[in-house]
Amino acid sequence: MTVDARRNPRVERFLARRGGRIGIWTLAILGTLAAWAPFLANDRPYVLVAADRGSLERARDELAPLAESLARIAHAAEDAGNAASPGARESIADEARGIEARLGVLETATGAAALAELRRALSASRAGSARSADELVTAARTVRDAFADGRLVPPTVRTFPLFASLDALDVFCALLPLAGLAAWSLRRRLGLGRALLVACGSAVALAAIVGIFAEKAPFAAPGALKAAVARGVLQVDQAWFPPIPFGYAETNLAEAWRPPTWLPAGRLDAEGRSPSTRDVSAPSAGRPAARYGEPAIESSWRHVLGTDALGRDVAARTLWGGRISLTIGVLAALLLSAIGALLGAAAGFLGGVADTLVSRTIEVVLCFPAFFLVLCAIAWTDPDVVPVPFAIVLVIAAVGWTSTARLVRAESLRVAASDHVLAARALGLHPARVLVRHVLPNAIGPALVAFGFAAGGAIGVESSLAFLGLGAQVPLPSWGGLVGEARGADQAWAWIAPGMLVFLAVLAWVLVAEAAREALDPRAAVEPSP
Amino acid sequence: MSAPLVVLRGLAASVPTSAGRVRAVESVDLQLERGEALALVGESGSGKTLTALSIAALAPPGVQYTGSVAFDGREMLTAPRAELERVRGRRIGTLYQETAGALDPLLRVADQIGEPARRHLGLDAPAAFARARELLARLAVPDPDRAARAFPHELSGGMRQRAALALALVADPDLLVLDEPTSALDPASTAVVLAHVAAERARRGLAVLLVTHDLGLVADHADRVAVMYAGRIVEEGPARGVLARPAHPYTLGLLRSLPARSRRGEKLAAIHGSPPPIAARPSGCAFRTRCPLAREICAASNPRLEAVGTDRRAACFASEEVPAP
Amino acid sequence: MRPRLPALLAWTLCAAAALAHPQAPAGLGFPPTDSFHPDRQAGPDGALPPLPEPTWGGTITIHTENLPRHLNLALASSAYARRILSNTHAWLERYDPRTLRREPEIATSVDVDDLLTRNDSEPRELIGRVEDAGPDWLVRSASGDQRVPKAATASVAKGTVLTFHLGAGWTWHDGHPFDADDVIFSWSIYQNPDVKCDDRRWQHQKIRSATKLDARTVRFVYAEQYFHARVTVGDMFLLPRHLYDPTDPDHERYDPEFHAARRAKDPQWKPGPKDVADCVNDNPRNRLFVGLGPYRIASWVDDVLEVERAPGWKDDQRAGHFDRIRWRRIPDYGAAFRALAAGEIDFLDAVTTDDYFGSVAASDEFRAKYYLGTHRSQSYWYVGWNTKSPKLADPRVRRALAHLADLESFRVGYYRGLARTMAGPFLPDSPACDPAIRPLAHDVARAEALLAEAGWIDRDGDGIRDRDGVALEIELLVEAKNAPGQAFAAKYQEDLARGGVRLKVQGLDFNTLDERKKKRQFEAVQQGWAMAPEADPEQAWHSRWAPPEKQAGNFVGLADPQVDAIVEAGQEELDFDARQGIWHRLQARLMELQPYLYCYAPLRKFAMLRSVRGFQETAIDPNWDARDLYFAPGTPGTRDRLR
Amino acid sequence: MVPTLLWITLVVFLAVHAAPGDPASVAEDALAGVPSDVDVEARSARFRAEHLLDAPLWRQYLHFVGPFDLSPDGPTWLGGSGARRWHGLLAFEFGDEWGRPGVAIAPEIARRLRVTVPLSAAALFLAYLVAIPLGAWSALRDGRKRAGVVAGALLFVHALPSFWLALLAILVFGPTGLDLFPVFGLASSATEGAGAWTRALDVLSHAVLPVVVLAAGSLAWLARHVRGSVLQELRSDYVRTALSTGASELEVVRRHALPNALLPVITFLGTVLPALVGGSVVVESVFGIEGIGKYAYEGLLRRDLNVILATTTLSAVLTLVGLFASDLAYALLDPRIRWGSRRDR
Repeated sequence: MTVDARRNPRVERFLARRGGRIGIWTLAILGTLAAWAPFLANDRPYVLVAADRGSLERARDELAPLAESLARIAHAAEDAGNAASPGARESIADEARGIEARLGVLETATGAAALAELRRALSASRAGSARSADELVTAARTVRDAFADGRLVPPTVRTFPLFASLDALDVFCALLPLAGLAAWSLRRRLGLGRALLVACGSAVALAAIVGIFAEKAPFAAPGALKAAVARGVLQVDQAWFPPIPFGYAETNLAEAWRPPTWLPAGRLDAEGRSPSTRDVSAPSAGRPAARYGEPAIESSWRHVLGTDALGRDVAARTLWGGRISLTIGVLAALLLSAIGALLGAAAGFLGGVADTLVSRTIEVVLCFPAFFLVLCAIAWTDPDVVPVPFAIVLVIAAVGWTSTARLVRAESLRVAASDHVLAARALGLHPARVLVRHVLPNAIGPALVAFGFAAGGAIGVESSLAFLGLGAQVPLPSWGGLVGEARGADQAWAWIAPGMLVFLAVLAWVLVAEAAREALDPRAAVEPSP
Repeated sequence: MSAPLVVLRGLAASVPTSAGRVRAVESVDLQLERGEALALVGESGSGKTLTALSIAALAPPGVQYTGSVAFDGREMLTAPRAELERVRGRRIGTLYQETAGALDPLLRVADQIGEPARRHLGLDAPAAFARARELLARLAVPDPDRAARAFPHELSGGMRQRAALALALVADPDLLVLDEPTSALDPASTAVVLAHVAAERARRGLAVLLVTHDLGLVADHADRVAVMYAGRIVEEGPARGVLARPAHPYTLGLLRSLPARSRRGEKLAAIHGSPPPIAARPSGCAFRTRCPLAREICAASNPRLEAVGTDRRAACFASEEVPAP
Repeated sequence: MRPRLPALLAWTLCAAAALAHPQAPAGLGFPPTDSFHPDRQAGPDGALPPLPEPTWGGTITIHTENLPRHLNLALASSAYARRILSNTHAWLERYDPRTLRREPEIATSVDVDDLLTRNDSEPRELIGRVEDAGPDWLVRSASGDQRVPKAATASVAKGTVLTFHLGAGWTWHDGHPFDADDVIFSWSIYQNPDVKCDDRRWQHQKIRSATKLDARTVRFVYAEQYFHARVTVGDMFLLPRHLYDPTDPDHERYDPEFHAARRAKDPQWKPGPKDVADCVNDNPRNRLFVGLGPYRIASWVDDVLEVERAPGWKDDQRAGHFDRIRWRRIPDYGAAFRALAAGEIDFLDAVTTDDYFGSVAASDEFRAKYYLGTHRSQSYWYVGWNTKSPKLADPRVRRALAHLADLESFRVGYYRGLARTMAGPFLPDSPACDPAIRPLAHDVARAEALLAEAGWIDRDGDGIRDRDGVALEIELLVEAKNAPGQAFAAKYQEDLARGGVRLKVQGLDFNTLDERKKKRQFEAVQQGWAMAPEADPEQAWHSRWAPPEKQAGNFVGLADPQVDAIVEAGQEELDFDARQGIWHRLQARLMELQPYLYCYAPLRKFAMLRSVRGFQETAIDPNWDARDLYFAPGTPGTRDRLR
Repeated sequence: MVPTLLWITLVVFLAVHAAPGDPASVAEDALAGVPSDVDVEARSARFRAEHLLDAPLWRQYLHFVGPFDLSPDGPTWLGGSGARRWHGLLAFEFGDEWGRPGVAIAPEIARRLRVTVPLSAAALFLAYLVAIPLGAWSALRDGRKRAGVVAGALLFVHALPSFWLALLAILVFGPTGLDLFPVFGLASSATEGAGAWTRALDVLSHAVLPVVVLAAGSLAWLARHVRGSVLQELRSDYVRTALSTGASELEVVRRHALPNALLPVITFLGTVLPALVGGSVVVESVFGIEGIGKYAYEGLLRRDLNVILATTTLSAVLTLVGLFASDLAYALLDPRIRWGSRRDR
C-alpha cells in the first residue's frame, strides 16, 4: 500500500462512506442553492434594456424642491454671516450634487441646451451668492414647466439590475460554492486546508472589491421595476429574468394563499379566486394580473410551491430562507466547537482546578432545558443591542458546547498521557504551547464529529425558534419561520417544502458527522484476527 | 479403529483488512482422533487460532472459511445454525485465550457455568447449579460455594480461568479446544487446569486441541503436534518425534528459541526477523526470507506437506537437511 | 388580531359613555338577529324565515381567550372579567347595547342637578337645575325655585350633582339584601390608599363626595363639570359590603365581643383603612364573586368557569335563556378552533381568517353542526408615529406615509374583506365618527410630492430619500407574536420602498415593545385600541399627556393647540349630539395631522353551534350578549318557560 | 448532588434577574394601558415591595431557595409574623405569577406536571420500547443490508424537526386528513360523564400523536446508542464464550449482550428528561396541551420572571433527580458497583 503524503487517509476513508458522500453532496447543493438564491429567485432581471421615463420625470419634479432647499441653506448661511462654515458648505454641496445628478439625467434625454441656464445658476450659487440661489430656484421652475408637456424622450440603456442589487456579502456567498469547487480540485496540489484557505481568501477579496466599487442599485424596492413597467414609465426592449422571477419580499395580495399552480387546486376561477378560497362570499381582489416578467397567471410554472398569506412566492422564499438557516447552523457550530474544544482541552490537559471547574459547569449546564434557555434569551434580546441572528448563534453556542467539551476532554486526557506529550512536557515546553501544538491537533478529531452533529442541531434549534416566531426579522424568510407562518393543514404547500429542507439539512449534517465518526474512529474498522 | 473425530480438508480462512480480504489460513489438512491430544503450534498470526476455531465454526466477525471441516463425520462449515448450537458446548468445549472477560459480569458464576448443562443436558436449575459447584470444587477452587455464588469481578484471575474451563467442560464435551490456555496465567493455575484436562482425558477419553506457542507444553500434554507458519501447516507428527528431530527449519527455530533448551551462557538462538504480515507474504515458501536453509526453489514454488518417514509430514524442500536441535 | 391592547384602557378610562340623549345614535345599523344562521337566509321572495320561539334551559360552552385572575373589577380591569360579570352582576345603570342609550338597571331613576356656589352668604351651595335668568341665576329644585344674583355667584357647575334612586328588592347571590350602604362602600374603597385599585382610583377621585340620603338613595357630587361623570358613577363596580367590609356587623369576621371590648376602651375605635384594604385585596370572594346578576358562579376549576341561574332574579325579560353558561379558556385561536371542531366548545368568537376560509369550516360535517358569521368589534389597530422624531415631526411626511400605504389591497387580500379601514380615531359607525371623512387615498404620486416638499429627496441615488445627510429610514416596532401585524409590516415595507422610504421592521416581545413605547424610544410602533362606547380623548391626544414622563396614552407626543382646545370643549359639553359634532372636528384635525397611520378595525369571526339561536350583534364589547342566545326548540334539556 | 443543586438554583436565579428591562415595569403587562392620573411610580413601588424586589439580590436568592422567607409571613427573626416556617424551593412554593397576581405558581405547576409527566413518560416508554429491540436488532445484523436500512431510517427520524413532524401528523391523521385521531388537547369534555374505559380510550386517542412526535425525537438517538452499545457488547469475550457453549444468537443477545448494553442506556434517562421538557414547548403548543412546557413558554412571553424561575429551576432539579435516579438504578443493577462507592461518570 502506498501512502500519498497529500492524501489524508481520514479524508479518503470519509469519502469512501456513502452516507458521508450523500451528506456532503446534499449540503453542497443546499448551500449552493442558498448562496445563489439571488440569481435563482429575484424580481430584478439579469439584464434590462429599457427606456426609463420615470426617472426622467422624477428628476424634473425634484429639481425645484432641491433648488429651494439649496436656496434656503444659502440664505441661512448668509444670515448667520458665515457662508464658509463647513456645515453649511457641506449641505450646499449635498444639495448641489442632488441637482447635478438630476441635470445629468435630463441632459441624456434632452440635450444640454435647455438646461444651460440652470447649469449657470447652479455654478453661480455654488460660488456662494444667495441671489444666485434664488435664480437657481427660478431656473429650476422654468425647466420643470418647460418639460411639463411630455417632451421628455428617455434614451434606451442597458442595465444589470440584479447584479447591481447585490452587496458584498451576497457576492461573497455566491462565490463560496465556486471557492469550494476550486479548493476541491486543488486539494491534491496544495492539500485540502491550504486550498480552502486560498479559495475562500480570493472569494473574500473579490467580494470586498465588489463591495467597494459597486454602484447603487436602481429599482431597489421590491417589485419596483415591475410596477414601473405596469405604470408605463419604463419601456422595456429586453429583459432576462431569473428562473423564478419573484422576489422573496415581493407581495401580490391578489394571489394570497394560492396553492401550487401545477395542482388542480391552484387554478383560478373566473373571478380570480382559487378553489382554496372556499367561501365564495369573500370578496375577491379581482382577477390577478401577471406582472411584467412573470409567467402567465394560468401557467403551471407560475408558483410551483404556491404562495403565502401575502401572495409571496413560497419557492423564492424557501430558496432565500436557506441563507439564514444554513449560516446560523454553521456559525453556531463553529462557535460552540471552538468553546467546547478549548474548554475541554484545557480541562483534560491541565486537570486539577480547571478540570473540576469545567466538569462542574458541564454538569450544571446539562441539567438545564437547553432549548428553553435559548427561547428565553432570544425572546428577551433587544434586537438593537444584539441582532437576532447573532443572538441565536451566541445562545446556541452558550448552551451547546458541553458535548464537544466532554469529547475533547476525554480525548485530551488520553493524549495528555501519551508519550510524545509527556516528552514535550519533560523538555520543559510551556503548557500552553504543548496544549496548542500537541493536545489540540490530536483531540480535534472528536471535535470535528461533534461539529457535524452540532451544525445539524443548531439548524434544528434555529428552525424551532423561527417556528415559534422568535427568529429572523421581516421580511427575511427562514425555513422554520416559513413553516411557522403557514402551519395550517389547509396551507400545507407553504410549509411542507421549507420543513423538508430543514430535515434534509439536518440529515445531511448528521450523515456527515456519522461518516466522520466512522472515518476517525479506528474501532469502527474491522480488525484482522490474530 | 473408528473414524477420526475431526477431519480438516483444505481449510482456508480469509479475513477482511483495509486492503481487501486476504487469506490468513490456506489449505490446512488435519486429523484428530478420539481421545487424542493435538497441539497446534506457531507464532502469533500464523493462523492456528482460526484453524482451531473452525472446528466448532466459531469464526470471529468477518472471517470466512472455505474447505471442509468434519466433526464426528458431520460437515460443520455448512451445517445449519441449530445443529451447530447442538454441537457447541455439548460436543466441543472451547476455552479462549483471554479469560478475564470470558464471563458475563452481570451473572453469578454458577449460573453461567450451569447454563450449558441446562441447555444441553436438560438439567433443572438446582441440578445445574450443583453440577457447576462440583466442577468448581474439582478444579480446586477454594470455597466453591462462595465462588459459585460470586459475580465474576469478585474472583481472581486464576479462579476466573478455572470457571471458564468449567464452563467449557460442564456438558462433558468430546473435544476441548484450548486456545493458549497458559498465556495469561500464574503457574499454579496452569498446573491445575492442565492436570484437570489430563484427568478428563484419562477418565473419559476427551480429545484435546491445544493451541499454543509454547513448545514446552507440547511435550507434556500433547500426543501429536502440528506446526503452523503463515497460515499453513509446515510440519505435523507425533509430539516426541517432532520435538526430537524436526523436519522443518521453522520447527527447529521454535525449538531452539525455547529458554529451557538453550544452554546456560549460550546466546538464545532465535529465528531472524519476524513473520510477514498476512497481506504481504512472499512468493514461494513463506518462511524462506527467514530460513537459514533457503534456496532458489523456495522462491519459485511453495513446498507441499509431504510424508517424511512413517507417521510424519513436513512442507520443506530441505527437510532432510534440518539439523537436530 | 390578538387584542393584546394597552387599551383595555378605554374601558378603564371611560368605563362607558354618554349622558342620556333623546334619540338613538345614528349609524348603529345592526344586522337582524341570527343573520348568519343558515336557516335565517332570505328566500327567493326576499323574506327572512321567522326566528324560532325562544326556549329556556341547557348549557352552553363559550370560548374565552383568557380568564381573569379574579372577578373584582375594582382591583383590576379586565375585558374578560367584564364579559363574565355582564351576566353575573348588575350596575346602577347600563348602556342599552342596541341603542347605546343609558338605561336604568339597579337605579330606577337618576336626577342630574347643577351646583351653584354662592360667594356672599349662607347657604354657600345650592343644588338644582340652574337656568340663566338675565342678571340672576334661577335655581329650580324640589324645595322650590330660588334666584341668585350673578354677582353673588362664585361658580355654576353644570351636571355635577347626581342622585341615584335604587330599585327595591335587589339581593346579593347569597341572599343578603342590597342597599345604599353597598354603593357608598363600593365608592369608599377608592378613597382608601391601601386598596390595590390604582387603575381606577383616579376617575372616582373626581367625585367630591358621596352621601347616603336614605336606604335607597345616594348622592354623588362632582368637583367640576365633566361629560363622563354620570357614566363613571353608573358603571361603578358594586361590592357586597357584608362580605368586604370588616366593620359591617354582617361581615363574617365581625366579632361583636371584640368590637365591644375595643369600643369600651376607645369609643372612637373601628377597624382601620388597612384592615378594610386587606379584606378587599385578598378576599376569597374576589374569585368566586357574589354578584347581583341573573347568574351566579357555580364553579371555577382551572380553565373552566361555570355559572348557573341565580334563583329568584328580578327581571324575567333579561334573565337569559341558558341554565348554565360555561367559559372555557383556550389561549391559542388555532387550538380553540380545533377544540370547537372536536365538539369541545359551542361558541368560538375568535376564528382566524385561515380557519374561517379553511377546509374544516367548509366540510359538510362541520356545516351540519356549526355555522360561521362575523360581527364588528370594539378595537382597531394603527401605526403610531413618534411626532417628536425629527424625521416624522412634519405632518406632510406623516401624510405622505399614509398615502403610500395600500390599505385597501391588504384589507381585501389579507383580511379577505373582513376588516374595516379606519379614518381617524373613532370606530366607523360610532356616533363620534364622521362618515364623510375618508381614509387618505393610496396615491404614490401625491406622497412623492409631499415628501419632496418636505425636503426628502433621494440625493445620493441609493433609492432612499434623504435630507441633511439623513436617510428616510424608519424603524417600526411590531409585536413578534402578532401575525397580522407582521404581515402588514411586510406589505407596508414594500409600499414605502416604492416611495423611497425604508422601513426597518423590528419584532419585539410585548414587554420590550411597551417599555420602548413608554420611554419614547421608537419611531413607529404598531398598537391597538379597544374602544369604549364613548371615550374621553384627552389622554390619547391632549398635549398635557405628551411629555415622556407621563407614560400616558399620548405616547406619540402630539402637541397641537387646536387639538387641545377641541378636546377641552368636548369634555365640557354635556349635550350628546353637540359633543359628537366636536368629536367630528377632532377627527378631521387628526386626519390632517396623521399622528397615527390609522389601519383597520377587523371584524370578529365567530363559529356557533347551529342549534343555538338568537345571535344579535350589539354595540358593546364583546358585541353580543349571551342572554340573547337560546337553544332551538326541540333541543334536549330545554323547556318553553323560564321556570 | 446538593452543591450542584445550589449551583443550578444560583445560576438560574442570576440569569433570570440579569434579564434586561425593569422587572416592575415589565410586569405591568396585565394592567396594560395605564390611566392618566395613576401614580406610576407608586404602583411600581408597590409591585416591587410585594415581590420583594427591593431587597438585595442575595436576600432575594435566599428567599427564593427557602430558608429565609422575607415576606410578611416569614419567620419572626426576619421581621415576619412567623406564620410560615418554610418557603421557596424547599417547600415547593414559588410565590405568585407576576402577570397574574394572586395566582400561585406551585399549584399551577403541579397541575401541568400532571399532564406533562405522563405524556413525557409515555413518550419515553415508547421510545425505549421501540429503540431497544430496533437498536439490538440492527446491531445483531450489523453490516447487512437490512440493518443498514434501519440505521439509515433512524438517522432520518433523528433529523426530523419536531414541529414539522407534528404538523405533518396533524395533516395526515387530523380532521383534514384521515381523521383518525383528535388533534387538540388531551381529553374531550364530551366524555366527562362517561365510564372509565371510554375516558381512558379518549385520552389515549388524544395522546397518540403528541406522544409519537415527542418519542420520535429521542427514539432515534436512543436506538443509535443501544445499537452502539450492543455492538460493543457483542464484541466482548463473554459473548464469544456463550456462543462457544452453544447458546443461540438470540439467547446470547437476550441473556448477555442486551442486559450489559442497556446498563449505560439507563443513564440516558436522566439526560433525556430536559430534552423532553424543551421539546414539549413545541409539541404542546402545536397540539394545544396545557403542559409545563407551554406554561413556561407563556410565562416567558409574558416575561413573568417568577414563572420562568420556577419552571426552569424545577426542570433542572428534575433532571438532576433523574440523573441521580439513573445512577442509583445503575448501582442497583450492576453488581460491579457496591453501595457507597460512587461511579465515576
